[in-house]
Amino acid sequence: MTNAAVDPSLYLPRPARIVETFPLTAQERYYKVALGTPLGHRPGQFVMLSLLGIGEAPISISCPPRDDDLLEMVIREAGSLTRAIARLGEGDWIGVRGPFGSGFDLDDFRGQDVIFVAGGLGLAPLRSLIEALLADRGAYGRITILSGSRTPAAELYRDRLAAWSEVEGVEVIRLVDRTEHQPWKGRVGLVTEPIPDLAIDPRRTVAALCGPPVMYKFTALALARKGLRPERIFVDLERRMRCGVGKCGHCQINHVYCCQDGPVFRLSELSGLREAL
Amino acid sequence: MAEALYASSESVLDWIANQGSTRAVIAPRQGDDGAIRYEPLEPGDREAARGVLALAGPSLLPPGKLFSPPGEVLFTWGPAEDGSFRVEPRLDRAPRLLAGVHPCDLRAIHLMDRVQADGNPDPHYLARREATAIVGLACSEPCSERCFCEAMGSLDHHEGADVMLAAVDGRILAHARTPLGVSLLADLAGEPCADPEAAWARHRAARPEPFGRALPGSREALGRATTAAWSDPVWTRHTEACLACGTCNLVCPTCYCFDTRDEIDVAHPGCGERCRDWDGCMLPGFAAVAGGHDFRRDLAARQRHRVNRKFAYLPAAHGDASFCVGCGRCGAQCTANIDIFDIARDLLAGSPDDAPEAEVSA
Amino acid sequence: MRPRIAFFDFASCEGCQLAILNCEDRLLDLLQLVDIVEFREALSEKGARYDVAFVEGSIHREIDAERLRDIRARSRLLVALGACASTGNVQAAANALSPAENFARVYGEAARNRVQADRRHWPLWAHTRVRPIEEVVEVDHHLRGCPVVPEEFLRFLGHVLAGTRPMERPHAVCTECKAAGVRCVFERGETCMGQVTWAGCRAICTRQGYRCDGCRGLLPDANLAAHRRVLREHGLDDEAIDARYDLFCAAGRQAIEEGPL
Amino acid sequence: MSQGTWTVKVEHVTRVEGHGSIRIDVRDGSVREVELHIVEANRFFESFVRGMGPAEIPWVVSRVCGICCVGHQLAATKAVEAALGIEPSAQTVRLRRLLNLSQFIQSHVLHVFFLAVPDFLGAPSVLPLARTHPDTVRRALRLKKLANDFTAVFGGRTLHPMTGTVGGWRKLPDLDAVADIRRRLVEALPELEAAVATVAELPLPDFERETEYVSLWHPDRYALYDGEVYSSDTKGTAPVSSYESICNEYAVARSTSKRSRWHRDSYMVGALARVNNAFDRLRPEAREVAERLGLRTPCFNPYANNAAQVVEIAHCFHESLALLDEVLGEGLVPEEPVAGTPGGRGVGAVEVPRGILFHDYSFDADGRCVAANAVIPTSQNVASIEDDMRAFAPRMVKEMSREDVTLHLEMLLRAYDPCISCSVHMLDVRFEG
Ligand SMILES: Cc1cc2nc3c(=O)[nH]c(=O)nc-3n(C[C@H](O)[C@H](O)[C@H](O)COP(=O)(O)OP(=O)(O)OC[C@H]3O[C@@H](n4cnc5c(N)ncnc54)[C@H](O)[C@@H]3O)c2cc1C
Ligand code: SF4
Ligand code: SF4
Ligand code: SF4
Repeated sequence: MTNAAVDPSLYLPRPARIVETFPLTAQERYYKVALGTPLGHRPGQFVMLSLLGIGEAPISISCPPRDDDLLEMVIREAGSLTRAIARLGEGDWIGVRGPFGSGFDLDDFRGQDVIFVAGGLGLAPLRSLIEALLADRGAYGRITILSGSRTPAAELYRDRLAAWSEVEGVEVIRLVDRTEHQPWKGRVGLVTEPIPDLAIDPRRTVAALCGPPVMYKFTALALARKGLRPERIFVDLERRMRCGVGKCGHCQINHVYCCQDGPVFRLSELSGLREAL
Repeated sequence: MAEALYASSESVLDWIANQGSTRAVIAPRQGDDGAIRYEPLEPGDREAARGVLALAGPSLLPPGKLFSPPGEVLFTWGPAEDGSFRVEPRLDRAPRLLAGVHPCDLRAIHLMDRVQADGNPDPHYLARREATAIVGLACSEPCSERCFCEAMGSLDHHEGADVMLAAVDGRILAHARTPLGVSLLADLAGEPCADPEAAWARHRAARPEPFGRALPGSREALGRATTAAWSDPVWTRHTEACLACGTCNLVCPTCYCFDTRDEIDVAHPGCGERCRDWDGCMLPGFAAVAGGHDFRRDLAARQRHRVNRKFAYLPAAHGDASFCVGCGRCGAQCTANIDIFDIARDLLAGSPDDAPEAEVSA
Repeated sequence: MRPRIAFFDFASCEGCQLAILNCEDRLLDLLQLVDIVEFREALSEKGARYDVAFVEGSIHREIDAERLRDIRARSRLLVALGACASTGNVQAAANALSPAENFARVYGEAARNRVQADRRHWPLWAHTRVRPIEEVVEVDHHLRGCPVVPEEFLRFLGHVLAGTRPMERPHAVCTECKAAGVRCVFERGETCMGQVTWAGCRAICTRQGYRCDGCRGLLPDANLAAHRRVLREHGLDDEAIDARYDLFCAAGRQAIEEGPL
Repeated sequence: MSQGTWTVKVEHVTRVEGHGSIRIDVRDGSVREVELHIVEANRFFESFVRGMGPAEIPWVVSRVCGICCVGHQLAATKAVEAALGIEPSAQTVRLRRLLNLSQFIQSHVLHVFFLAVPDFLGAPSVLPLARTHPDTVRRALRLKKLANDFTAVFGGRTLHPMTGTVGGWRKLPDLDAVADIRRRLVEALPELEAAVATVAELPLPDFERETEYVSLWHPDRYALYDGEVYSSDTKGTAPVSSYESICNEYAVARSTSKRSRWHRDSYMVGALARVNNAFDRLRPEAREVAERLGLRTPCFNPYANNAAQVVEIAHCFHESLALLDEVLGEGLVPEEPVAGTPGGRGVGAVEVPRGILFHDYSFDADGRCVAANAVIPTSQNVASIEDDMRAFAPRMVKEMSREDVTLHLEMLLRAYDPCISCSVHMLDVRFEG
């Protein structure tokens, strides 16, 4: 038997206190929790969030790396756990394990133009990378953020999108699938639609994608048409996960564990994985 | 202290039964319903220990499942002073002896040891595993008509056992494989065997050939054929009759997927436990995510995933030529008679490149 | 605020309410956590609102359907309590005949005409088909089985107290046979409905030497064609197979095999 | 007190099993009509079990009633066995008797302490009693839990047991669990004493109406599982198979339950009927309890049915202990269920907590059920309940407030422990009115 160091607390959530929470949309809320000790994460990683008695689920870290003990997340009411979390308020306790997963490596983005394609909730994890880049603005080239929502009311992080668009060299393109007669200043259409018209230098551009399962194939295709090679496209995948540490089997994509080897992958790494997209 | 002994069946049974005074002994036993189960033995119950040497047939559930029993508690929680919660892992380190383990199950345990120790080691599996001594029993003949352990390279697997037993010339060879095994043998009445390898050779020579069902190709070829058959109709063919009941996963010694569940105590608000249940990739919803998308809704895609795990994915991730050990349980217990052996044979026989494309939706 | 919960019953044996009363050890603790506002329908309290209404029983008459709609309108969550409410249970087998035929078969035409002529009392006798409550109102959660499993009820309440409800895993009873180490009923030479039946009972029948008859209802994705094949291989003819389905799952089988009504 | 002209309809009487309403109509101070309406929906059991095989029937008709599921299973099993000519083994019969006793204890405890006692203590239900009389409630909960566990040891679970079958047992109880139940019953005897003391203090409404009392009768013991049908009017018995001419069922349109009459317009079944008819066959400990409760037989006060139930709880405790000793003494031997010959008709009867329960099935040569009938204790009691109400109501109206009139009518209905879901299922009956 191998004598790898065994951590008896592998599955144990640590208590964390909600210090701030407010609704972003009808379905999604923003949370800031205090962990007691810094999380020490990379952009694109996730935590396993617990409400003891109800269960546990993977939730992306939405804030860029930070020195304090805070963690920011956006959570959508999707099922039993997330619905219960939505009823919590400031001062309530939740459980956190992690950070888990590969995340993004900032070195891959240094000196590059960056295109972000976020569908719906996909903006939550991408924010951790966007703001990491903005924190060291000079190290990166042009930044283009395509953010697609179902309707104007479903748009996340409206204030932040506005703030980012004020930054030098950052372009934010906001889209909705349909306006449903709500006021809307952005574009109407799928998040992939602006891609053909973007001015892209495929040799010095990288892209980061996150959104619902259907989004990836079309976005990857649109970017490929612009000459972007698969090594330069990063995707953040979602799978069912019960453990976050490569044991429960749910998130397996062929021989790869999404929670360990991902959830961020280079598109080129996925070419051999036939169930990835 | 001898590394290998010859002993009579009776003294082996005495030896096993007497182990009960120092550790719980778990051994195969045939129930009134005919099924064989690994069950705790009363200390000193020599008759009940007979299953260790006497039984044919694979047990209903593989003995390795003992290390992750269904519904096991991972941790408990209770309120903490500051209004948050305290968590306490539940690690089971009670000493045990698992006796009468057949080579296929032994190999499965060996593979699971690797899976559970790789990456993030699973503390619950490893706690039980490390507290367990194993006495294996080499098979003299195939345990059932579904057995294909030789084809899967399990027949002569000994690694993981502390002591291996084998019938040789009407006696039992007891061969220690580990220092713990050597100390266990100190209690066994028998005569020293000077040349255990020669004894093993005689044991092997007395076995039928081929041993169990044979496959028309190596395990490596099977791995390649499985990978190549992505769009082959073989998956659909072997799922038309499938009921998605998950039996093939749950009885397999190398299936270990799980789900978690919280249990609360209404009488003690703020207290509870998180348990884990066996899960399986053939079961509905296994790969479903919020929003309703299921990455493997199609049954054929689930079958492809299961078989690929045995012959391609897990071998690629953890090493070894196959994660199916050839025990035959999944085929025997599937009421639709879907047997991974038949799938393996079809995979090896078919030349997927010529087969008509049948797109299996993911 | 403690959630206000209420129990209502329609055509049933009332065993599911009894199963809950049978949580003796935990009943008093439970009363600290919730307000049980009704344990027997008393419409005198019209207009009362409930956080959770547990509804037992199937719907056989328009007067019952009306009462159920009223309960729905006054409840935040409505839960089908047990097999009668969830699937129509054994009595759904009566749907093989029309209500008129059922009536005539057991009372005779003359009696039927006489009762029908009595305008005051006819609604008591005016049967439609046997309907699971889902056919009449929207149902938020199912507590399945005949009878319900008290642990599932407690688990559900625990979730309600946290403002959510549990997710049901659409697994077959076989998974629980495996976890319990039960030898498959088919290997014993009998036949079983467990493969197409919602798990959650911990395979209590097969553990007790019986087979599963499917009281928790058919799984939504049940492969009935494959199941029929297995039953046929184990000696049941088509008629016997239908009879087996119709023991507890008459309404479910019709829905899966004949499409929605 | 409550003279004048008024009508009250108590809809969906609470704390009874199933749905019933009481209607009282008073004109110028005299009672014009008191009616019991059973409004439960029919479930057509006798219709849809046609076509089923013998083994399915007891399992399915168990679902007629949750609270007497064991009784329905046993009566149906006995009927099926009678039809197929099956003689179950002595071991089988002993286990069935234990199963039946366990359900008697469970049902009587539930009825007396959870459904009836609140009336006597002036509480709307058992829920407030949990606060005002926590000891009484906790004690009753413990007794009920014991009874439930008792049923589960023999039946596999508390409701709709699955271990027994036509001809025998599928799975024998575990002897360690049997011994444990025995131990717990002995330990609970003081609890039982305390419960008796509670009931002894409850005031009984002062009302008597002599009627015909009908129960099973066995030469050697207090008949709960087997015997012939005894009438206090004839002081003689009739065979179970003649049940149709005992029950003489009929129906009225205002009520979905049927009714019965034998030698008079109505008769009473249940605990009081049994205790009246077979007092001397009760276990001595139970007769002592009757003494302490002041229950002297024959007793004509239907409200005393609750006291009779307490007497029977004591009887069932001691009868169970004796049978458990036999089981533990002799052990249990696995036996194949006895097989029979398809075809024929059979009637089976057992006492259930509320009275005699008859089941009757006919099978064709292929073993399929072609006719089914069941006569439920509550439907046998419905006419008697109405007759009691008619007899008592005029006095109530003179002596009590309207609220008390309805309370006492409800209490009377509850005293019978009616099982309305049981009583509603259809069969060939004559309509009157
Ligand atoms: C890496 C990663 C990062 C994520 N980040 C975020 C994030 O930042 N914010 C966020 O809100 N969400 C995020 N999610 C998604 C989130 O994990 C899920 O929404 C969450 O698991 C829902 O948990 P729940 O208990 O509330 O829902 P559940 O009760 O588990 O149900 C959720 C949904 O899952 C489906 N489902 C579950 N089980 C089954 C089954 N057996 N059969 C069929 N369908 C089933 C259903 O569609 C159901 O509606 C992330 C997921 C991953 C993998
Ligand atoms: S896949 Fe089947 S034969 Fe292979 S190890 Fe698993 S259960 Fe045994
Ligand atoms: S007995 Fe029934 S439920 Fe259990 S495994 Fe077999 S088919 Fe499935
Ligand atoms: S095993 Fe089948 S019949 Fe028995 S309780 Fe479970 S679902 Fe119902």
